[in-house]
Amino acid sequence: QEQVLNIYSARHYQTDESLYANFTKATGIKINRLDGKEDELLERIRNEGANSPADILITVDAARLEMADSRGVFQPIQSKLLEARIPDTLRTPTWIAFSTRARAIVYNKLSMKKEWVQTYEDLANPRLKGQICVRSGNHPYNLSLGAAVIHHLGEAKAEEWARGLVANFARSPKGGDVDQLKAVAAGECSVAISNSYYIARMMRSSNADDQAVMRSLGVVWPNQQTWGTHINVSGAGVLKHAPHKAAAVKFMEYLAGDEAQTYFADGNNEWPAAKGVKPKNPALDALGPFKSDSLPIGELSKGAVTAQKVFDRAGWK
Amino acid sequence: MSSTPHAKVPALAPLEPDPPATVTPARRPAAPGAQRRPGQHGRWLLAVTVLIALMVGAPVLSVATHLLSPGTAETWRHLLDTVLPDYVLTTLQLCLGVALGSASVGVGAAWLVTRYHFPGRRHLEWALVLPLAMPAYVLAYTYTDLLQFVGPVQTALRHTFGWTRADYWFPEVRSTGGAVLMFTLALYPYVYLMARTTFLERAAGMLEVGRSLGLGPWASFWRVSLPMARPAIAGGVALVLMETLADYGTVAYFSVQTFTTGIYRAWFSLGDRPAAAQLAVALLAFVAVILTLERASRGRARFHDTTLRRLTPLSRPLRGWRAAVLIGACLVPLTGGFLLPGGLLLHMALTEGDAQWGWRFVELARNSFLVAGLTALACVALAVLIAYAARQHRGWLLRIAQRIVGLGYAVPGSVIAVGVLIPVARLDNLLAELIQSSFGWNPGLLLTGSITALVYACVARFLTAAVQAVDSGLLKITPSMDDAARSMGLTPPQVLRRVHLPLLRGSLLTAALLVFIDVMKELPATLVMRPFNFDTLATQVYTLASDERLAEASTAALAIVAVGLIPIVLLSRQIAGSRIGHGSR
Amino acid sequence: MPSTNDIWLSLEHLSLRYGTQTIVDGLDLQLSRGSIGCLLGPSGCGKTTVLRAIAGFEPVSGGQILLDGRVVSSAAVHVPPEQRRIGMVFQDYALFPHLSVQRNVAFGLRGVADADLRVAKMLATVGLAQSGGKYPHELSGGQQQRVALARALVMQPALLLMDEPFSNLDVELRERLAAEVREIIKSHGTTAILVTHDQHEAFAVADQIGIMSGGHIQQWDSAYNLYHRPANRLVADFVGQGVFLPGEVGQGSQVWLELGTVHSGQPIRCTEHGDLCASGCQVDVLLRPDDVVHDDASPIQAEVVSKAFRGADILYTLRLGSGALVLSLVPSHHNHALGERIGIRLDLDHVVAYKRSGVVQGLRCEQPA
Amino acid sequence: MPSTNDIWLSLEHLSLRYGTQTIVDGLDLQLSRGSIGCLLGPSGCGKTTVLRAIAGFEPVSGGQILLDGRVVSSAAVHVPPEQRRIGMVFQDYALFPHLSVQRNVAFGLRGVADADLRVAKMLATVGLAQSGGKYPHELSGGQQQRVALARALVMQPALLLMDEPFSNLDVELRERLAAEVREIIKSHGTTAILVTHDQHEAFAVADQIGIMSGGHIQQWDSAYNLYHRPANRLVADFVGQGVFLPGEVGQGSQVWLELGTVHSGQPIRCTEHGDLCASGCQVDVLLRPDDVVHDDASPIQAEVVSKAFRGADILYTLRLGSGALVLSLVPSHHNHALGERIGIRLDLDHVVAYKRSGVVQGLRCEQPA
Ligand SMILES: Nc1ncnc2c1ncn2[C@@H]1O[C@H](COP(=O)(O)OP(=O)(O)OP(=O)(O)O)[C@@H](O)[C@H]1O
Ligand SMILES: Nc1ncnc2c1ncn2[C@@H]1O[C@H](COP(=O)(O)OP(=O)(O)OP(=O)(O)O)[C@@H](O)[C@H]1O
Ligand SMILES: [Fe+3]
Ligand SMILES: [Mg+2]
Ligand SMILES: [Mg+2]
Repeated sequence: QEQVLNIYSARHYQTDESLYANFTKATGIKINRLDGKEDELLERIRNEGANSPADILITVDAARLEMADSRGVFQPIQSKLLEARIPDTLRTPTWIAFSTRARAIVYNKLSMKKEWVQTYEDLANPRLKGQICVRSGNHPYNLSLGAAVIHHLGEAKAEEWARGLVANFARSPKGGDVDQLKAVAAGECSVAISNSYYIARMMRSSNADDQAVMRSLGVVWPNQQTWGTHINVSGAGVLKHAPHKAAAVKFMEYLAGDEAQTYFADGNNEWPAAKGVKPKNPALDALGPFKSDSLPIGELSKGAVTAQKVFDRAGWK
Repeated sequence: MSSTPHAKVPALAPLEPDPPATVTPARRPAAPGAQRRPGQHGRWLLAVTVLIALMVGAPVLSVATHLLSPGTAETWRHLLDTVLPDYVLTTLQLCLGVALGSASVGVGAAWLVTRYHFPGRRHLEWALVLPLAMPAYVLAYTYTDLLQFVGPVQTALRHTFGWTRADYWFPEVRSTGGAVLMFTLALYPYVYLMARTTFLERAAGMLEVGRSLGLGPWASFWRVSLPMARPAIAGGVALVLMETLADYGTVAYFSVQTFTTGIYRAWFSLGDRPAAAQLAVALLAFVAVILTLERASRGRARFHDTTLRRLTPLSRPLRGWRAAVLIGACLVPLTGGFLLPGGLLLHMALTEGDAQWGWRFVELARNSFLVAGLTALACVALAVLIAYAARQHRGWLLRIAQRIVGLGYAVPGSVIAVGVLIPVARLDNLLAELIQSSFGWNPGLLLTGSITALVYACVARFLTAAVQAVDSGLLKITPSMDDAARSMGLTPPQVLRRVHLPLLRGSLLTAALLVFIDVMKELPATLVMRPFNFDTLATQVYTLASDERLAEASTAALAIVAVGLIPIVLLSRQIAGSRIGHGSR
Repeated sequence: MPSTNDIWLSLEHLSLRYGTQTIVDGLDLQLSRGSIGCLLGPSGCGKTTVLRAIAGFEPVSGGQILLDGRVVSSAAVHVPPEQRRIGMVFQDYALFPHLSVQRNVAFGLRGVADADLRVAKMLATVGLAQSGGKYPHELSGGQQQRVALARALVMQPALLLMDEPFSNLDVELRERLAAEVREIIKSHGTTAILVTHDQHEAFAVADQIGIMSGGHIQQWDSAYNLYHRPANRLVADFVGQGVFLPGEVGQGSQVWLELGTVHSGQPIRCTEHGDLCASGCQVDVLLRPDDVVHDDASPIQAEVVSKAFRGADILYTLRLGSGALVLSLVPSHHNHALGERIGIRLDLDHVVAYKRSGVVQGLRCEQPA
Repeated sequence: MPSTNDIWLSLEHLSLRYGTQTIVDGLDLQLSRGSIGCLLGPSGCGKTTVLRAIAGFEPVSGGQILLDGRVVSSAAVHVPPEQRRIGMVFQDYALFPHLSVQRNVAFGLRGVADADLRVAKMLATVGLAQSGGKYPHELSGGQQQRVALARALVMQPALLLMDEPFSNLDVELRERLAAEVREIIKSHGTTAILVTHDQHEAFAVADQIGIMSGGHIQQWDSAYNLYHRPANRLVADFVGQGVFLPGEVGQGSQVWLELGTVHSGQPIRCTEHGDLCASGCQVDVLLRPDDVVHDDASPIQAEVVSKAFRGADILYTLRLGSGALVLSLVPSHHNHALGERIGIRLDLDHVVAYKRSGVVQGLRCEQPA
């Protein structure tokens, strides 16, 4: 019988496709994929129940992975290989992170002083009034950041911070991270928050407009002096009723391998999760090393819902 | 004044033909085939229709089962205290704006092309449907790209005049007003299609009456055509509104926060699915109330054409500036909804389009076509059955059933998708167990594993569009035509086949067109319900757009438009050709 | 009187309602096989409603309808229209707009071998042989009506219901068609009901005529009897033309009128129940226009109040000395001016009289809203 | 003939087409202010089409239409319908299905101060005072027709076009309404055209009547003249009843017929152009039913071929010895059986004769498809 592996994935970067192809080439296991949104895929898995064909769920937000776990859809995986390669902070018994991305501050080199935007907290400073562009508050990227802030500052302080931030908005939140980068470059605002891989992608772009955008921008890794830059992950877990568990574990191990790690992260300009893997990515190199938040990544989920409520109260649309 | 009854004994005539009136009729044998009302077909139809309504309504009902879920109070309180009032207000603004916008554009355009004779009218008549092929979220992307601060228009202004941000005001696309504009441009064809059919087929003869009573063309429009077309226009506007309410892609992109945002917030951000379902039910209740009010306010009025000559009188041929004004008026929505964004997409696709453009797109288009085609067929068939049953049998049961079927359209796609998942997955598991226990072999999930579930989800979501189109088409068939056919020995199903279907041809094609295009553009349900490795054009757009690769998404978006154009062009010619008396004008 | 087993259609104590409003109330009617009945009655009195109930389009709220001895409609039973073999010509024609004339007429003949021939013959009969290819909206009102008629006739139904089938035709065509329809019906042994407003048409086509009013049939009789022996005042008033002139019953079978004394061959019956009238009884006597004859030699003079040209005759409305009005039909070369006084005399060979009542009311059928 | 500056409506050499088919061809008609004209003609001959052209709904393919001396329709000019102040009662009623009866009638009265009152009065006139709140589909055919009439009348238009406004009403109501409509029209000085199939109605209501056939008007005249002095054989045949009996012109103004010799007071004109007829000329003489009198004493016997009861009279169709058929109107107590031979004699006071032609054809208006 033909060996197959069924993946439900909320990570759909086109660059990942050759990765899957390589796996099939290497193992003879055919991959079936279903791309969707985290929460809906989760609903599908839950409703399909014991007969679900899905083996693996991949997502790009630690909070979602945690939530899936709390709903009991994953099963624990024992793999010496995974334990050896993926650091403890990027791993739980049921799911594993394969790459990381950071939430950076970007500023316009002409209109903003670098010193004013060294921390996330700085962004709430009234002197930045009317200067900040950011995407909407209910996006997982921001909720995850909010969860981290709540973890480090406490809910009350975090709400105060959110209010300050909202007061500094140049415009009501709209668009994605790339839109924020372009807005800063064009002068609609001076500061923005963006995921690292968008910045890297722009840096590597051959498009002249993108180059021009990047020339006018500066990137800050926030909170280097304190709790570190907030990071999130892409990760996956093996599902409880996975019909092809062996293949699933094999795939997880494949993802943790050197070649896959390089590719998996590099394709989307992220940092590999596995220890000791060094991607050859000029953009990431240019962005340099930084101190990331050491908060275990699984903890984030606890703060996400609170973060939403805090943002709602603060008026972050 | 009724005459007073008189005794029936003759004054003079000794010959009395009448038998004495028997107060209690003698018992006589009933004729074979005799039956209690409402008759065999009536009951059969009723049963089938209610069954279909239940099937199609199952997702809505399964959402509604959360109505009484406990433990949602906190989420409700949080939402009510913080964002919900705002959302409701925005939603109302949005609805009002879109309703007014799409009604005036749709009705206006329909009026111009059916009433006035100007150069290019025949082409414009079908071209005005084109924006239907343009998904609202794609319009949103392209207009944002064009008009935002960093877009070419504002950049050019800044460069030309040396302005900076503080020096000038420019309307913000990504705002409630912008959303109203997007929805109006993308959705007015619903109203246009419905109104046009009506103007062509029903309101025609009545116009003359208005004019013989001293009304000018303009007044006749307001006082005759518009009221006569009311059910159709109301149907079109209802579709537009439901689509607006159900939309998330566009409003999320614009960060315009509507009631749907609230539903998603409760579900995704606050992780409270029961609360989300309750919010969805509140939304449905709102829609249901509006629809019911509209129905109720019609009272006993009817909307059949009461004339026997039903050719639309066109104005005399117009030339010169009058013609120019009319052409211009028709070109505005066409350009805004299709030509301009289509051109921008084309430009984007050519300069920085999808790197994977190629054979893969043939497969994507094929998949899109398959689902859209199957759904359109199913919807039209079901819509005919439902509309026809409602005509035969005017009971409360059917009315409620019909209403439930109609609501799927107003439910945000993800919510209905989950609503679909619940019953389908349950059925699927049941099937699997059944086969397992009787054959000892587990087939896996048959429905969710194939496109069956996806088509079902789309039918549940889009059946209303077909029902509305068929419903307004049925209005032109007077009840006495049914009677005439039956007096010639036709059973109700035969009447359906030989009288209704031919007369409904235009409406059926319209229904098929609406559903087809809707499914082509549909995203949330497709995303969750599809089987493995089944990508469509819409999911391709989503994949790229969610990774903020809008320029690359343009290729797939353009493909959606292109594939959508095929049926539009084919069908609008058919529709034009299906009007009664076509060719004899 | 047809023998009971010859009866094809029988309405027994039929009641019909729209919503809460009762339109037909305890109507009885029997029609024997192969005969043609006619319903006459004021506009809005329920004629169409009765036809629709017979055809099976309206539910029955009381009583029953029997076809060939079998119940087809009652409160409990309802045979669907298509199983009744009843053809109907609709008052509003109800043509199929998407079918040509030819195909409209052929509509019910699916699968019949000689359909084309029958359709062609029928179209020729109604004078539309040339118009088979046209669509209904390309026809004049009368042409549409004829298509409706042809469509029902061609089916050769067992029972044919015709609701005003000739109302939009010119006299000549109407008379020709009425005669041909009668012949077709008779030759096929079809039973038929005709609804019409044209009394001459009813007289010419029908074997029996029912005057409908107040929800039931006032008199079901031959044309002759309706005209000459109206069962009650309502019928007398409705059928034909005429006025009631006050009179007093005298000795024997005499009645004294302003216009002179009339002698009836038989005793005067003057209530609607047929009671004999005693001498001295106050009555109203029905005077038809042809009962009042213009005679220059007559001592009785009346003033011309209005006149209507009728072709061969002029119908004069004349005012008597007392102020009472009478109608008189006078050959049209006697053209008198309004206001002129002309001599008249009675020429009455059959007295129809009713006991005087306060208000004299014609048949009207408007229901309160 | 009205003086030219009194003329309100004038159709001059009007031609109308549907597609390539010419329906009306060089029609002339003039109507003076305040008078009522009537169009009579076979079904399908273009009466409705003419009304529609006058109202402004059909373009004119030739000739012109003038209202009060102003061209409103011609090949070059087209005044829109709403500017013509023309009211129309449509043959198919065309009621607004979404409006109640009251609002249908009030439709054209927007902004008129006493609209409600006028509507109420008009509804009472047409006998629908109680039905104002009903919707058209809740009315009987005749009731709908009356709403259509009321809706046009209440507007008090300058020119009123009525297309078969009474066709679905019972005789009594029809006569009452016709009289009232005439009165309303006359009292408002409205000019009106009535299309009807009922000749008595035309005679009663119209000041002048046009017989339409072959795309134009055959005779435009008073009722009396149409009946007694038909301009041509077509008109003679169409108006009233009658047959043509062959005869030969004798000395002076005599005509020999099978039924005897008739003496015309004036010379016989026997072609349609009014040429005098020489002695020995073969003619067809028009015999109305009242020209043939039943007389038991008469030596001339004829066989009863068919008979139609008409109320006061019976219309007999009689076969003469030669096989020719004549009509005779006989008081209805003379009830003769089919096949019986009865005595008849001629009682003709005015001879209408036409030169004999091969085929005698009535008015028909079917167009080739
Ligand atoms: N659908 C309906 N709802 C309520 N009332 C109705 C409906 N149809 C008819 N009526 C009423 O029932 C009565 C009888 O109507 P019907 O059509 O049977 O009359 P009719 O005798 O055929 O009259 P006409 O000669 O004018 O056609 C009328 O008063 C009419 O107003
Ligand atoms: N839209 C049309 N297209 C083609 N021919 C038409 C159209 N309307 C009417 N006709 C034809 O024109 C002729 C005249 O029609 P019109 O309606 O004027 O007749 P009419 O005199 O009113 O007849 P009726 O007394 O039957 O109502 C008819 O032969 C009809 O078939
Ligand atoms: Fe991202
Ligand atoms: Mg009727
Ligand atoms: Mg006509």
